[in-house]
Amino acid sequence: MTPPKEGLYGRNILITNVDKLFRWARASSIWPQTFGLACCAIEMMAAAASRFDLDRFGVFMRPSPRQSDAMIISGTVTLKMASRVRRLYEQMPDPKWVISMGSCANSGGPYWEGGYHVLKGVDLIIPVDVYIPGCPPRPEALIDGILELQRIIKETEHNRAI
Amino acid sequence: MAEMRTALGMPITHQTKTSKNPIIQWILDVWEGFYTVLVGMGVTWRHFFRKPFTVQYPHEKLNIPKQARQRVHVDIDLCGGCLQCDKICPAGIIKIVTAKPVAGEDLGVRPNGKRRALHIAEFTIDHSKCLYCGLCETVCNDDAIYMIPDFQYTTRSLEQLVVNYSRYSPEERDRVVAAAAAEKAAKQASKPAVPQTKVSDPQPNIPSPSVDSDVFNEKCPGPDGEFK
Amino acid sequence: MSQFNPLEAFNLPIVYWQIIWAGIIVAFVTVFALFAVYLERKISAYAQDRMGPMETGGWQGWAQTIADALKLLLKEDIIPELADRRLFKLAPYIVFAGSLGVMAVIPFGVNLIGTDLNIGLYFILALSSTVVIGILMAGWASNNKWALYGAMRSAAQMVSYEIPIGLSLMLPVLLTGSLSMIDITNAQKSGILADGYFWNWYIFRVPPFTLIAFILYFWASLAETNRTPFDIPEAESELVSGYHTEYTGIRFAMFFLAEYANMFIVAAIASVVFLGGPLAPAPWLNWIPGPIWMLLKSLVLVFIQMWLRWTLPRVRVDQLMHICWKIFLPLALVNFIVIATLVVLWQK
Amino acid sequence: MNFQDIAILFFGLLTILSATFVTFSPKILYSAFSLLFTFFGVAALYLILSADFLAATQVIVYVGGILILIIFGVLLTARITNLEILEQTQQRFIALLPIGSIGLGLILLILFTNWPINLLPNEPTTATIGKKLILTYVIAFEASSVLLIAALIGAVRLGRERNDENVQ
Repeated sequence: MTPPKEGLYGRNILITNVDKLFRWARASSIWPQTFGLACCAIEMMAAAASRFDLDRFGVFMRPSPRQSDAMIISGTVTLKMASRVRRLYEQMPDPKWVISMGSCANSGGPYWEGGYHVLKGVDLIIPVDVYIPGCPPRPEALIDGILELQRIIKETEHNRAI
Repeated sequence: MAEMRTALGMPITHQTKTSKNPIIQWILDVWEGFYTVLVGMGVTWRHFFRKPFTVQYPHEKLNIPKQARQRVHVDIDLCGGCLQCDKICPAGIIKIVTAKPVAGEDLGVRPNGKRRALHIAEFTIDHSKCLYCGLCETVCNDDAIYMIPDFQYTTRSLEQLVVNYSRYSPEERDRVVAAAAAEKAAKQASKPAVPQTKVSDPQPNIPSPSVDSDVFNEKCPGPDGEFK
Repeated sequence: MSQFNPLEAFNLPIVYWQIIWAGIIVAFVTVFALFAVYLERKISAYAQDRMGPMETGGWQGWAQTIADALKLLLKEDIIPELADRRLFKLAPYIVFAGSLGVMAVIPFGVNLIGTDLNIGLYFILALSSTVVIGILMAGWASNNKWALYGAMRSAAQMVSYEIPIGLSLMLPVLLTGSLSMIDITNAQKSGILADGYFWNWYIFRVPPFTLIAFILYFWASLAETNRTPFDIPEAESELVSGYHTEYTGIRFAMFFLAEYANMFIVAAIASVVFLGGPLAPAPWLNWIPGPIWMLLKSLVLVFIQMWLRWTLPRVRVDQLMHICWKIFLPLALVNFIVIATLVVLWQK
Repeated sequence: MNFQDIAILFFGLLTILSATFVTFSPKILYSAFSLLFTFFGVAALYLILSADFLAATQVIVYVGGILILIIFGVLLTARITNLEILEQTQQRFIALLPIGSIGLGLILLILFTNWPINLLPNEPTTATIGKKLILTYVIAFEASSVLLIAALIGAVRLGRERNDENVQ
């Protein structure tokens, strides 16, 4: 059994400090995609607008998945949209994160049992890092989720695909 | 432009000049384009010195209105176990397991003065599916389930969003439920068989009195068209 | 006036000096781009009553763009499978090289210049046209319809707007009688009334005409740098993000860098050619060295670019072409003819 | 071998290699893009030979104008991605005649011309060119501008919206 690549050199001052700097850079500039699905997207826009201003945390929307780090699944993921969500996720460069915003994205929401057309939770198709409950969540809740994501990025020893 | 402003009852601040000579008209157009850009820049300039509108969220917070529906909270001491919230929940995310106390067991009095008649063995709410409609709050007889203005409960896994509000641990729940079932079975065994048939005979013809709960518990067809 | 001549001061052969200057320019462009992105985010925020970056690095989020740059360098580098790999890799370098090359002839002080070509202004016009090739290359190589649309729009726009730019830049050349940037700077020292004052700058020299030329140049340069209101090649709401839709990480950072370098370059050209470049506005301000005046003037123009960006909406493609061919071109031509006539009469 | 010689060799090689690539590249777009390097190489050679105005004109006209037009033409052509250019020549012997004679002429020209060894001092040429164009060669200059005006008018005539009445 081969040891994991990041464990090769053990913990030393140089690697850990550089790694800490990298994690700080990644956590401080999360660029999500301009990608909204349903009513939660309205709250996402509100969070980016003047009152709550996501730009304060270095979060600003990029139109192209190639240039974004995070994906905010804001709204009901229908089965038709699921393949597109998956595709957009795959188009993002590593390291990448996913924020699931609102009940529908978390677990299908009100459609979790009877909805014949709704994906029962976006974590069935892509790995989700942060779940924000709410229907829809307040803009503050989204900011809270982003702060939580920053904590995750800073805590994780080596982020995916360095 | 001018007509629109008059129709809206706004004062006309800038009137477009027109001329019949095309060259003069061209010069007027160019000037107007330039001038209106300056006006727009003036508006932006005023905004530069306006106090920002932003609420810096983690450091300062907005007051959330009282009637805001942000999170379901259960005051389990008040709950009487009537199952109304479970029956009305449109998403069907409340799971309540109640058990009758065994004979001689006294559960005491709830804070609102009513006697506690049932063990609330389990009271689970799946917050990840909640749609914050507030119906449970409306139907609750004891004001035990209500909305609180708390929205900071972002989690890293869905399991953390499934909250059991009951004070009973899983072992206690199993014990209480088993005890109640055992007592019920014992009671049924001790009762004479005649009254039971009396009740069960006319049942198929009489519609169920509890229509509400049936409507809300009705299942939708699944993806393959069958009823689950 | 800064009469410091680094060549004489260190007694270096000119080739060494040019290599050192190239290094300085690359470093300057990088630092400037980081600063300009931060400035743009703050300005956009205050134009919209927001705060802009506040959290990263402490005070007013000063480390925001550093984190952004570091993160972009660490991102995965994706080349789409169906893209033309060679051209895809080459394009950012051509765009960046075109932008950097222009910096060689921009004077930062009266003697502080990479190389004082006697065709300076013409050289700038020539080199800035190569950026279009890089953009077209990026758009084609990405194999993406948005990128191709963006590249085509960008090329059409930049080729059209080079004509009013060239015609308005020719006015100071006519007045100076030289294309060299140093000569143009020095010619603005004296002229009407007292020497060394700001009314000798070309923007105020022949009152309405040079001012119009300056405004024309400034507006056309917005189109040349693909900024709002002429940002239709990168229109986020129509084309995803134009010719760099498919670019990730470090290659995208190079496009970004080139864009902000271009912003600085057009501002620097305008300040040298119309605003006296490194000259102080009055003789009693001469103790402040030339490079500081130059940077100050350029930064004010960069600020106006950003101010305009957050004021105006985007124009349509046909409106863009209408503005260029039916308004800017006639105005620039009339300007040019009037000034040429005046110069001929003056010399007689 | 001084700095100038190295530069001449480098840019000469760049020009020739990229020009070869233009000719032999199987993809038409690669040919178009490698023209960029050919034009730049030629401009650099002009610059080394102290023809600075000519160098800048080379870049502004060929790179900024003609090359972009060529690339536009290539990009706007339908079904360009899988286009295969016919590389092998059809009538070699007929083609050899003009090419051979031109090549021979060039070689003879190179061999029998008395090339001045001393390079001219690096003088600005812009003013000289301007004066020559306006004074000595004014007829040629004006004739070329008339040609350009004619071309512009023709282009406007062709590109104009056509009314059905006017066509007949």
